[in-house]
Amino acid sequence: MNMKKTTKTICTLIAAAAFIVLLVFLESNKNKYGMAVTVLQKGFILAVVAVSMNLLNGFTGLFSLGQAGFMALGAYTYAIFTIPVESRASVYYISGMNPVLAGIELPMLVALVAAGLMAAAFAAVIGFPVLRLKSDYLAIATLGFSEIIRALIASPQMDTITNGSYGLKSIPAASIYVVVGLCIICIAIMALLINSSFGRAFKAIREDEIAAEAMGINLLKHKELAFVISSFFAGIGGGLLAMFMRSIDSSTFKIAMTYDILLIVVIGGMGSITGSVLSALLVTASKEWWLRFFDEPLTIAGVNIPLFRNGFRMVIFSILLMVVVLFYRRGIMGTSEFSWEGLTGLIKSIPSRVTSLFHKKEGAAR
Amino acid sequence: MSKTILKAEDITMQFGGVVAVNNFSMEVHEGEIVALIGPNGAGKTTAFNVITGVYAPTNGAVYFDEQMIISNYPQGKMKKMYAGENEGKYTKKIEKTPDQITKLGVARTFQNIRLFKSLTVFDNVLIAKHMRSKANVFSATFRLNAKEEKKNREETRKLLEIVGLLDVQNEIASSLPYGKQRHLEIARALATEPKLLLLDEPAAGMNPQETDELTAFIKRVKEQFGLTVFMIEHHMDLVMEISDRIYVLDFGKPIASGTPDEIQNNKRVIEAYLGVPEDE
Amino acid sequence: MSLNVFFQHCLTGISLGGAYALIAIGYTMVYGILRLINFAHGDIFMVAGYFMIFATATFGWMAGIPIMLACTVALGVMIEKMAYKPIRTAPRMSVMISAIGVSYLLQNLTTYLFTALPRPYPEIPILKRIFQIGSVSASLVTFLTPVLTIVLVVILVYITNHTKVGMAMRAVSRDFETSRLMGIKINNVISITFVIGSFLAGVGALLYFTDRMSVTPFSGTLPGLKCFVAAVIGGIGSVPGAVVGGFVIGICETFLIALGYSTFSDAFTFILLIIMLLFRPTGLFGEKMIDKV
Amino acid sequence: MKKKIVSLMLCTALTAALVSGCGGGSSDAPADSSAPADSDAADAQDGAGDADAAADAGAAADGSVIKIGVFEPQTGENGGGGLQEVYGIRYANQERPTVTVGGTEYTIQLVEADNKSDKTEAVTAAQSLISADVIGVLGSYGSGVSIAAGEIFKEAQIPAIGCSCTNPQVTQGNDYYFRVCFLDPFQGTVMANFAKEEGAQKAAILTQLGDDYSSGLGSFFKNAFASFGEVVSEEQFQTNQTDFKASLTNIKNANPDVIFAPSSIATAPLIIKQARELGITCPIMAGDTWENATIIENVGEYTQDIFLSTFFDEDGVDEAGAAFITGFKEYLTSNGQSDIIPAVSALGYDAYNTLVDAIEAADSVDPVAIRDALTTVETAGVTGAISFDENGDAKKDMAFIKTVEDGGFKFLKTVTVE
Repeated sequence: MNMKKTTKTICTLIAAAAFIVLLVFLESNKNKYGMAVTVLQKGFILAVVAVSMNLLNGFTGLFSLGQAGFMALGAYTYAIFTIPVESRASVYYISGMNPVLAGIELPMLVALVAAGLMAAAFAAVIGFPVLRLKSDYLAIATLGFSEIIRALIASPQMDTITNGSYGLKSIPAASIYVVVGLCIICIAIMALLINSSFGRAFKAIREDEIAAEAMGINLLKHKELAFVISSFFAGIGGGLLAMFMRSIDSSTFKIAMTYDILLIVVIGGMGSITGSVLSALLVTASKEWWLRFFDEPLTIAGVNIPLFRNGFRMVIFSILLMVVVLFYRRGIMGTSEFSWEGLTGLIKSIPSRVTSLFHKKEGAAR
Repeated sequence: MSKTILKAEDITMQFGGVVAVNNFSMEVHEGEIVALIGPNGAGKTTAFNVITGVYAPTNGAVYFDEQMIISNYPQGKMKKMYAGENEGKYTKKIEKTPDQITKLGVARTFQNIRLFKSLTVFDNVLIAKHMRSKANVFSATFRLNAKEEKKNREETRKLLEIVGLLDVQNEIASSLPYGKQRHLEIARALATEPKLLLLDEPAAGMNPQETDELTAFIKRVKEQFGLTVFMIEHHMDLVMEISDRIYVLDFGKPIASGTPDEIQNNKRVIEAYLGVPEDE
Repeated sequence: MSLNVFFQHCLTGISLGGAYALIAIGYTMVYGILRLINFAHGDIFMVAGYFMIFATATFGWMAGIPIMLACTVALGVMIEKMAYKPIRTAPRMSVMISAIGVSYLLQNLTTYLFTALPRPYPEIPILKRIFQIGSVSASLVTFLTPVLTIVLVVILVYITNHTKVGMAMRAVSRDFETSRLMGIKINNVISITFVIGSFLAGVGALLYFTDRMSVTPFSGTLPGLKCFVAAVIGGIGSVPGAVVGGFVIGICETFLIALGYSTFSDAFTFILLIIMLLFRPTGLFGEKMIDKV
Repeated sequence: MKKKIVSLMLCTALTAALVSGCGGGSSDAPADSSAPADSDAADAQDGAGDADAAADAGAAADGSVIKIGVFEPQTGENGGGGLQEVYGIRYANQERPTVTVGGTEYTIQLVEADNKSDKTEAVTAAQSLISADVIGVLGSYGSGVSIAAGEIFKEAQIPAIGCSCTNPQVTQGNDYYFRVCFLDPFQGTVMANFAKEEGAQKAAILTQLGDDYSSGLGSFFKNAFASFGEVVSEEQFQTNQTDFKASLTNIKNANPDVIFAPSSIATAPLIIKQARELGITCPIMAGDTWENATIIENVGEYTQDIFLSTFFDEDGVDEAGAAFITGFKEYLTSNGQSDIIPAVSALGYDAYNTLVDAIEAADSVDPVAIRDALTTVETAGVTGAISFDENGDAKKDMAFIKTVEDGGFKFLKTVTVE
């Protein structure tokens, strides 16, 4: 079934308009819908990082586990340059701030780009040695680098720059429009890249390195490119996260952060941008919001269900991850992207699918 | 005689103590179809991989279009172990990577088909155009190269039409039947705009009818694109029919070269393939 | 640094290295056969700590040790059957993600069941006796760890090199398909690998936790990663390599902290890994493999 | 095929839940636009699925419930300590379940949100409390998460009272954050003075990297101690590190008179045991976190010479305090805990009462009015009289020094800093 191009454009416009209306509505009723606002922001920020990870893992086939480290670099860069000069003394209350940095305060957007560039620069340096490694070695090496970055940030030697163990606070926030808008721009740029001639080259490397090389694709250059770009956006994601959290410290960017992002990518589907975005929103919302009730004591008809207590939410979540990994390896979207045809096709096919499912059951019963 | 497009000189490839290719030299002239044959394990694929830059040779040099693209001499541990000839003749280490060699105008196919399996037929060919693209990552991302991209897509479509794959352009590569996958692999190689096409056992696993089709196909594209072809092949029918000249390798050593007629009547070649007759 | 302090650091380093070595063997064996970084191995080690706590509480430590080892082995094999076997043919990345998933699950499950508070590890009186040599003092377990490690490794090397099972294991690590054709029961070999790996993790947990005395759900994460690094440094797939790697990491780490660079003790492990991968990707004792085109 | 159905179901779940979830915290809002009307319906169907929403429905029905948020870690690194604080708050709530404002009696309902000792989680956990329409917040154990959530509470103009978060940053520059305990600079000085009184000349400091509590307290101790003695060794360790022998060997070699090792509950027993096994016999001191029964359980035989400063002592209380002690001990045992009252529980209890006193004083359920009342409120707490200075910190000039004896913490002396 083919939809007309105009129909699709109209659908997209309507969806975008609906989304903006939703945002405006939520923002103007912030006190009532605070949770939705928070989850939406965090979801979009994680979506940026998830897509950046997908760019490496899903599209270029490089299994990298360094995302948290690059986020840390971005977050700290953004924070250091945007904390208002007047509150710096109280933030660096133990050892004071490096006099060179103390006077520099950058506008938000500039600081955000600086955050991305910082992460990208670091990625460029470590990329050349690390990207020669094959699959699992690469994973461990990037994981290692991410831990090294974290150790550096927390070290007492860096006290006057990163405030070492004490973390940074008083980071200026931005409105939800800015955060979500920036996230969408970042994701859009990555989507454009993936659909460009370079994106095709990345996919070629994922499919078959030797054949890609025989097609004249310089492996190291393209891997490095993917790695640097991915880190750039991870850095921006980190900056946005700092903006969202208002205070950060090195323990925010532990290995668990990388695993959380990986979980989002896997559930969304390796190699699908819309999958990652959808899954980032879905995972964040359920983890932080809808599934919170798993952690609270549940009483049904006067009987206390003993399973429901603190920590149960995360157990459910890990089981969910295993189910996806083992039985729905393609995740929500597999490698395909969202399209209006796909959606209408899916909706139209529901009745027949339900009946076929029903028939199958019937058949089994007989 | 037309000019030499590919020249391999004294190629020796030694893995540990095993000499896989020993002092192999050959030339391919512009417009020729040259085949490299030999019994199983004779070192054909190794020689082929040296020429395409996948392996660095232990000793020897390769020239393309009169430019030295690969050269090496025994170094390090290999210095003591080296069992080949012409030691000391080469003193430079030049190692162009496969992608650089492709850029110079040498395209290749693989013995066990290596397509971009989960991409469409169209994308498989379009990827080959990336190499010649002038766009950088920014202009490509922000679509500043729309003209070039359009031209590439147009050329890809034309190429697919020529090789007869246009009707399956939106299929996933791995879903094609075996014969078509071979055609696609050759089409993809052609899209890199080569002067020299290297085919690694293109007819492997094909039945006689498919082989005939392939023979005709190679001849056709060779004429149409003005190519020079160098191939490894087992199917003697195909080799004898389309080759201008043939090199024969046995136990890593070149044992004969010449036109198909000469090779067919060469005693050493017959021995290599059939074995040396016992005293009788 | 006086001689006494130096010896005390050496002892600490060797003891830590011994425990690392036992865990590293589990990584190296699984990787050798399945080409899989078993991210959950560190967590199996952690759960072994909890098993010991509950086994001792019910049966006393004498019966507790064999029960703990049996449970750990069962857990290891169960993880293989449930999380790795179904996707053995899937791309390597999926299998690795599955391993990360198992690790995630074990951590969350133990947090849920036992809370994040540290649980005291049962004291085994014999192991905790304190010995004093000059001014160097340490409990028996500190001395015992490296000795036991070496003994177990010698036995293991004997098994892999001189028994039928060991031969099958070596064959499978070379080539899956061919081994199958030779009539080797792949699944059994893999199970045995996990049995041995988990058993050693159990022994490692016993020594490690007796020396460190409490278990939390996150006790296994860092030792796990470090031991994988140890396995890579020794040359993945090589049992003696893993042991050497374990000792190298344990001793280096101790001396780094001793010299006042504790900030970089974890970072150092990874720097060592990266340097190793760049200059000798096959590790100290690994074998080179050539990609076939 | 089936997979596609599953993915479709997940997608619809997202959209549906986004719509219904939006209304989650808002069913008592007037139906001034179309979306809430929709979502109310969704809530009604989905009531069991969303505890907050269910609670809201109840609140809307009789109109005499106010909610106080409990912002504490119940899992993660500080899960243990957080839970003890929660017990104190729950007990206080059980004892004093209502408050009278403007002649109406309101039932106080606690809304608990687990911040998992993690800053990223802290932001959403804080937000979930605000969405649940709390009028005040108690917590959190661990200064880092309190700092992270501080901005959120400030923006939403909801007053928060920290129970045991001792880092100066928590209340600094935040008009909406108060706390009922003393601060780290004070505590560091107290311990340094105590060490001096014990005759210590040389001190060793062992702190956790990347932990603001441990590093901060260590540095305050160092500053105070250096004015009269010598800090002979400073060592750091990584989060999740379990082997401290190398650091301790260095410390042993420096031969200090006292070791100051502020750290989390999880690491404390490890440090103590390993130090003693290495033959270090000097006193080991730490801050308030160490007053926790699990440390005694874990440390086994090595209970000698452990000193810590804390907020509360069972013997140093008045009559009201005595009632609390007997009552709370029962409460603890009925919850399967040991009957040693952790100081943080007492602080939780005090924080709750302070907040309720402020609500009474303000005679209003408006969060801003309650905040204003907090600046002047005076409460007689079990940990001492509580009133706040201009920073929002409790004016406390006394700390209790305790030591471990007979399987419990024994009060030793009080130390004041002028």
